[in-house]
Amino acid sequence: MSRVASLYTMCPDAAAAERTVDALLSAGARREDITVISSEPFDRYEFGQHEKSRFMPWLVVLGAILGGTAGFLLVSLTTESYPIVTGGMPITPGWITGIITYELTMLAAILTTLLVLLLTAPLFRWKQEPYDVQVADGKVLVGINPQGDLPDKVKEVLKVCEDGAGGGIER
Amino acid sequence: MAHRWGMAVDLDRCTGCEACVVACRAENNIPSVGEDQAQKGRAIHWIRVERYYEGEFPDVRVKFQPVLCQQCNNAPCEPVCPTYASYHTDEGLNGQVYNRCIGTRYCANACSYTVRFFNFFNPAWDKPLHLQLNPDVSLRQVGIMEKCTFCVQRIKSAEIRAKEEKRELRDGEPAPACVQSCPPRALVFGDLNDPESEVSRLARSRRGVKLLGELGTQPNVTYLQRNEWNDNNT
Amino acid sequence: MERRDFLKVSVLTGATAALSGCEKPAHTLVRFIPEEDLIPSVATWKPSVCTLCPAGCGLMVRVLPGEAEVVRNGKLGTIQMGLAKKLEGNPNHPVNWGKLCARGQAGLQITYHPDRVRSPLKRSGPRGSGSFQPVTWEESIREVVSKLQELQSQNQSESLRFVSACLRGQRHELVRKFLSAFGAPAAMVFDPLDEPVLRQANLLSFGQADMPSFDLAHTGYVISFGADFLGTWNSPVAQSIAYGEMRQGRPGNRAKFVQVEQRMSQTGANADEWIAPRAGTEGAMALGLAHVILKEKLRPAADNKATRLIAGWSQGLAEYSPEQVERKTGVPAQRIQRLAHEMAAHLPAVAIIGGLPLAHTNGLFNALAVNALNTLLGSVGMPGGLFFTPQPPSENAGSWSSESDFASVLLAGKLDGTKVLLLHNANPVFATPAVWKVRETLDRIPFIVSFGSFVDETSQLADLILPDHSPLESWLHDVPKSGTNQAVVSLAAPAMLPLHDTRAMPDTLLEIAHQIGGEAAKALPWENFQEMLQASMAPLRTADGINPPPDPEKFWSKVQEQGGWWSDKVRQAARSAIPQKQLVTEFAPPQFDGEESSFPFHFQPYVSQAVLDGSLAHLPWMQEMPDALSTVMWGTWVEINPKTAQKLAIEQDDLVEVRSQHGKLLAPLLVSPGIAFDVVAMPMGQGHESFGRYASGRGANPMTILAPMQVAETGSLAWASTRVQVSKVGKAKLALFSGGLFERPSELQQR
Amino acid sequence: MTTTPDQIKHDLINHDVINHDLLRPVGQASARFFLVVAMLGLVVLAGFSAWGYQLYSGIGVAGIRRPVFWGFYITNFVFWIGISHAGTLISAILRLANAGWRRPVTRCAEVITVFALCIGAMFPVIHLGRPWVAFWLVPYPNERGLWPNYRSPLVWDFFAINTYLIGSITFLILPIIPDFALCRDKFSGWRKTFYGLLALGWRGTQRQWHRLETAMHIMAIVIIPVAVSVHTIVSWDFAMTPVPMWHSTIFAPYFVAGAIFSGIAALIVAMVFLRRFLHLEEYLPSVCFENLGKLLLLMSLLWVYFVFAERLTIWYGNQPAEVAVLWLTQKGPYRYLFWIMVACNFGIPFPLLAIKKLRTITGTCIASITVVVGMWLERYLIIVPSLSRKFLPYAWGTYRPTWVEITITAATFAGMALLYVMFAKLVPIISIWELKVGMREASESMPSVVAVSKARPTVSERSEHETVGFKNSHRVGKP
Repeated sequence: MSRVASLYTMCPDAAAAERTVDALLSAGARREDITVISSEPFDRYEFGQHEKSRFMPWLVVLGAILGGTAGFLLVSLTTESYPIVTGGMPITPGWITGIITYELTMLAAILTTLLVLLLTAPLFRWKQEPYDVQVADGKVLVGINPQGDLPDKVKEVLKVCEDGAGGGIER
Repeated sequence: MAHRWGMAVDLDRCTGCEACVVACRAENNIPSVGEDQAQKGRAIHWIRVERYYEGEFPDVRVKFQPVLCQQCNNAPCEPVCPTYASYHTDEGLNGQVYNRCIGTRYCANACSYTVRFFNFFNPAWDKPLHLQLNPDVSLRQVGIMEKCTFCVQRIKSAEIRAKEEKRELRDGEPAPACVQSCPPRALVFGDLNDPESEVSRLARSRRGVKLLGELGTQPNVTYLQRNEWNDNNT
Repeated sequence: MERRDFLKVSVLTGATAALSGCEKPAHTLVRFIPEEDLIPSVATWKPSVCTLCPAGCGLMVRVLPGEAEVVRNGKLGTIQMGLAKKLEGNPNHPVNWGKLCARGQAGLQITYHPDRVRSPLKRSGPRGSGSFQPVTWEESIREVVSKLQELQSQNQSESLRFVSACLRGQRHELVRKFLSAFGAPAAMVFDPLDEPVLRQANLLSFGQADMPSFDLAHTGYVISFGADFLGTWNSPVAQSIAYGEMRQGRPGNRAKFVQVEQRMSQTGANADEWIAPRAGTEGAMALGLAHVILKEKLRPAADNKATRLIAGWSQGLAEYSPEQVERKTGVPAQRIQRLAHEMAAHLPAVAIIGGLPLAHTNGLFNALAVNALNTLLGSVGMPGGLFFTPQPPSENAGSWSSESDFASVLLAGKLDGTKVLLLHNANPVFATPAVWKVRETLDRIPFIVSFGSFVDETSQLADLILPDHSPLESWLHDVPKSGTNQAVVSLAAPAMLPLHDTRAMPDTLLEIAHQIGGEAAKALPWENFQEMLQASMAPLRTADGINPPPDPEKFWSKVQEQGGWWSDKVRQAARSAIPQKQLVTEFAPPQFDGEESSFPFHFQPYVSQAVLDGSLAHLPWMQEMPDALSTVMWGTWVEINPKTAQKLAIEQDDLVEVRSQHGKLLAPLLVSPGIAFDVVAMPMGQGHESFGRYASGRGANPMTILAPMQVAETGSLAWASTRVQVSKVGKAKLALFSGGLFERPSELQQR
Repeated sequence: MTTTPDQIKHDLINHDVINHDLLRPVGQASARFFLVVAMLGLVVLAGFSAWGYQLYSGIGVAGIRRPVFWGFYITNFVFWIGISHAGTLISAILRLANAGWRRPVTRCAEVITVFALCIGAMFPVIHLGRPWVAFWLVPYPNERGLWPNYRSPLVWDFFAINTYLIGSITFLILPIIPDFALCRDKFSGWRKTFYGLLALGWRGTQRQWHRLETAMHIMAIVIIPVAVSVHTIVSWDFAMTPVPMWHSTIFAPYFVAGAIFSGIAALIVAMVFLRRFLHLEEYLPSVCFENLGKLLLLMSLLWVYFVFAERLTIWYGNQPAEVAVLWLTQKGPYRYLFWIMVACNFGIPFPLLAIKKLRTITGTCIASITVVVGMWLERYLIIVPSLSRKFLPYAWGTYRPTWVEITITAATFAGMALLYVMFAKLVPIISIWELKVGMREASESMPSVVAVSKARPTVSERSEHETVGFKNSHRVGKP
């Protein structure tokens, strides 16, 4: 479908942004179309709450378990993979296996965390719209990438809360 | 039956003559490090004759105690080596694979008997002294740990000879250089798995103790304590 | 880099083959025809004889094929040849039964020593400058011959002198024949390891001018006066073997061993009881023991040659009651009582004397006293006692006379007027007191020829060096005078081909004799030494050897493969005493050089466990072998009691100056618990000016500061009768192998 | 001068000010900066050439000898790994505890961790006899047909340190991303592109923020046990061997405590220098030093407790070999070093940190410097005396470092400083966004001040929005 220009406005702070978002919603915009961009996290505000991830810790736990298994296999399999002469000495007693397993569990947990973050944030998506460098000055950008047609009401809202301090309609 | 090589050291026979020390150098291509390095405590002697004074003049006595690798059954040096350079052979020796050694010197720290030696530099022999080198024993490069092997090359050649002649090894047939040379026969070598071998008999002797036995390293070397002379022991 | 390459290659392909590789490009190398019947990497064992000390142990040499750089008729090249790899004892040899001491094993390094004289050398600079140039054998021998013929033509044959270490067997025979045929005086013996005093004493007491042997394996009680018989003295390997038996060879019967000395030697360290009497009073102590035994009739009173030498013996040694002896020796009377009783209660008991007690001005008395004690104990010629090694029928015992002692000749000034001096295995310049001025004396000799393999201090003065083969490259023949109860003739063919352009001294001497012609040539008809040996062995075939083969050739080869001939008859009692000049001795306090007030310490040099009198200082293995007691490597030290050190406010690793009336030396201080308060001890053998790269300029030489004191009656050097003072001059660093002195150090000792 | 929280908030509420202040060091480089870099660089260069010399001529040019086979190198290894426990561990704990004063501190700390780890991890390689085959420790299928010996604590080290290193780097990088984005937006020219790349396309959408915060939370939880395991395993390098005074169960907690101890000290020192040279007086207020100082005091007491417990047990047990080592350090040649160590780790810091008057920035700084010295000595005194007095007195020995070891050691300190300076030049050394959050949250819990700030002319005409805004936020009713 043809992509309608994404619109955004710059709010002076989170409170304003919050209000704007509310207005947009009441104007019939879909929550998932709305993007709020800020130079700091606002976890006390309504907007963005739905972005919080409940699954991330569980993915990490899963990764950790996989890592632990890998560690255990590494130790136990490699001891068999080469029949080294030890005159009957133990090669990997339980304690040792435990230590290696532990370290690899932790390593896997760390790597999963990193991976999940990079994939779901998501990062590595350069030049995405909308964005505005004023964010760096503490302004909060409230934008909307409409799927399909954009109700005029929404445009109105953006107009209303426009304060001339940058932003506005693209194209 | 697998062998378990062991040694008995009779402290009552040992005279501190150092024959074993030189025999070991000659057999195992042990480099001479020279005065400067020797001063730094880097001289290499796989076997040494420890000397301990007892009492003060005029009532002085001395105890000589030859110390070589004890070939522990429960060796502290083995587990700590990250690359299996020091490992346990099937004949109960603490093997040292020079090519595997990366020189962490961890084994030397772990060894309670301080019988492991390190090559701080590449060894050198002024020509033609190199002609004396024993081709049966590989030379050790810089950065490598080395230690007493119970002259494994002599053991092996004895085993080969026995095989050629289609017979069992005779007791005392494989003898490390130190044992071979020891004039008062203070050192006795043999198979501890053969209860009849001389070394087994000595190891069972009442005078027998293990060096630092309290550490639980279970050495294959037994020390026979020195007797005290008393009038009625004739 | 060369070293790296060397290691790479040699690790791959075994050491011996490696070296030609990195020497120089192979194509420029001359390759000589390989030695015959070499089986690659298969070791053969060849018998040989150890020549490093008078013990004369039998060797087995492990020979492996390898590639070596050699010189053949002046050309350098490589050859595949059998190379000696290791020395072990000859298992069948009656002296050492397969065992070998540290020094004997290090003998291997003489052959391969980098600083060996590789060809005849002619002096090119002023004497003593040590600058020589190589010459051919032909011209060098021609030169010697012309000199000698010159002497003969001027009827100055007697101005040819020959000095060497103790020669034995056919080498001795050869030299003797040569000199007598030439008309020169008998060879002079210079050998710091020799015990002229003891041999003199034995001649007087037992009519045998030889070193004694001891049946320690069967003895019940040993008292040794200063003899380091487990370390360096007499026949150490044989004595050590027996010692092992004496300790643990007889279940339930462990002999007692008492050592009497002022500085604990390696031997003393093994004693059950260690006694330190005043220096030089050992004889008095021995007689004190005898006194108690006689007085209390613990043994039947002995009356024989040996005892008659001792004044007042027949009167029961009234002068030597324990109390009087205590005053002389400082050993408590009760202790002497106790020892005497123990001794008599644990027969067979034997008394040994050697080393320092013989090096006092009253050394001869000390020796005679101990000999007398032995006869009283009834140990002479008895099992578990003292005996003399039987000599093979073929050899003439070669009786010893003080005439042939270098020291007495020198001090008698008989060395002046010598025109030509032949030098073999002796280094008098190094091992004599500076005050003897040996160097200066030798300097006055117009022509000196050395057969040395190394340019040592004495060979440095030589005009011509005709390098001998190393022992392993030579035909060897030896007749042990002690250490066994069988008659032994050790004989060995060369274990390997010579590495350098050298010649065996006997062959050179024969060559010279032949070229001189006349008497000398007649006396020495043999083409080479081998022939002479073969001839000398022939009579033994009929003697009671070990199943001697009938056919001479077989016998000859059997003797070679066995490493010699030995009788199967064992032990023979000491011969009955031959009357000697009458001499009755009594205890005379030892004389010392230097006032006690200004020179408070007895200076006691002793034979080094590693380098002996210095003749082995050039061997790296010996230099790096830790001394058993001090654990010092690569150097000398001055030994002193901790308490004395405290008094002098000096400590370990201080550099101290030891000063006698005749010189001073500098050496690091070693604090050792096993030494008397008034004694300063120091090992011989270091302090070489010129003796190869490993020995030169290392440590200090105690002999240099000795006073020219002589042992009464024998005239040989009393090297224990110098007094010295000690003072700190700086800091030094000993190369010690040991850390702590004590096995269970107290908190104090751990500092 | 110290600044009260209110003043800070007042200044920092203004994004321009905070951006300007904190981006300034990143922005320009003064001549002094290059001078410092050059000097430090020289020392580091000397260190590398010393190492090169050692590689060429053999490990023998170092002072190690029999029986003291480990010396300066392993001391440095333990020391630097210890220092690395500053950052990650501390900042993780503070994050979880959500201590407000941590915000300006965390990054300084995490940077120390990463660099100290890199330096520390070099030493096992430097000390090897054959460094060129160091990679044989890595478990990978090889033609030697040989896997590492998992029983060796050195192999545990390999795993633990790598895990910790990866973890710490992640832990450091994640919160930097938004600041990279800030730099991207604030700078122009090549810097813009440079930071643009580093920012990984960060925009600051709510999803990104939430994901980031969750990730940081998880990391904080994971990294703490890792950090603990690392120094535990380092301590086991010693405790696993039957060496007098090494073979002890107290070592694991002893080392971990010591590590945190030295870590905090290093952190304080670093912060003091940053504060001074980057003029961050307002952003690194004395309260940080105050609190860190208290933490340091706690660790100092803990350290004394451990040392006493360890030594009392040895003394009372009175086993010959162990008391030999004990007396060597207490009364023997090492006694001076020992008492210097005690002075540095307790004698001097305790009064400085315990007495409130003295617990100033200067006070904590001095205390921290002595602690760093003292902890290095502690590692030296753990390693060398034990090795020089093992069971057989005949084999006792000594140890003297050579110029090679000393040079390399000096180079590591210079290297640390160098890396730190460079980093501070490339990255805002204080986490800007976290600071902003902190300030905003503080302000929102203080309406009066907010009112003041809102009364700025630039935004005054939007007053009704404000009220709505407040109303909304109240309606949303987030705590």
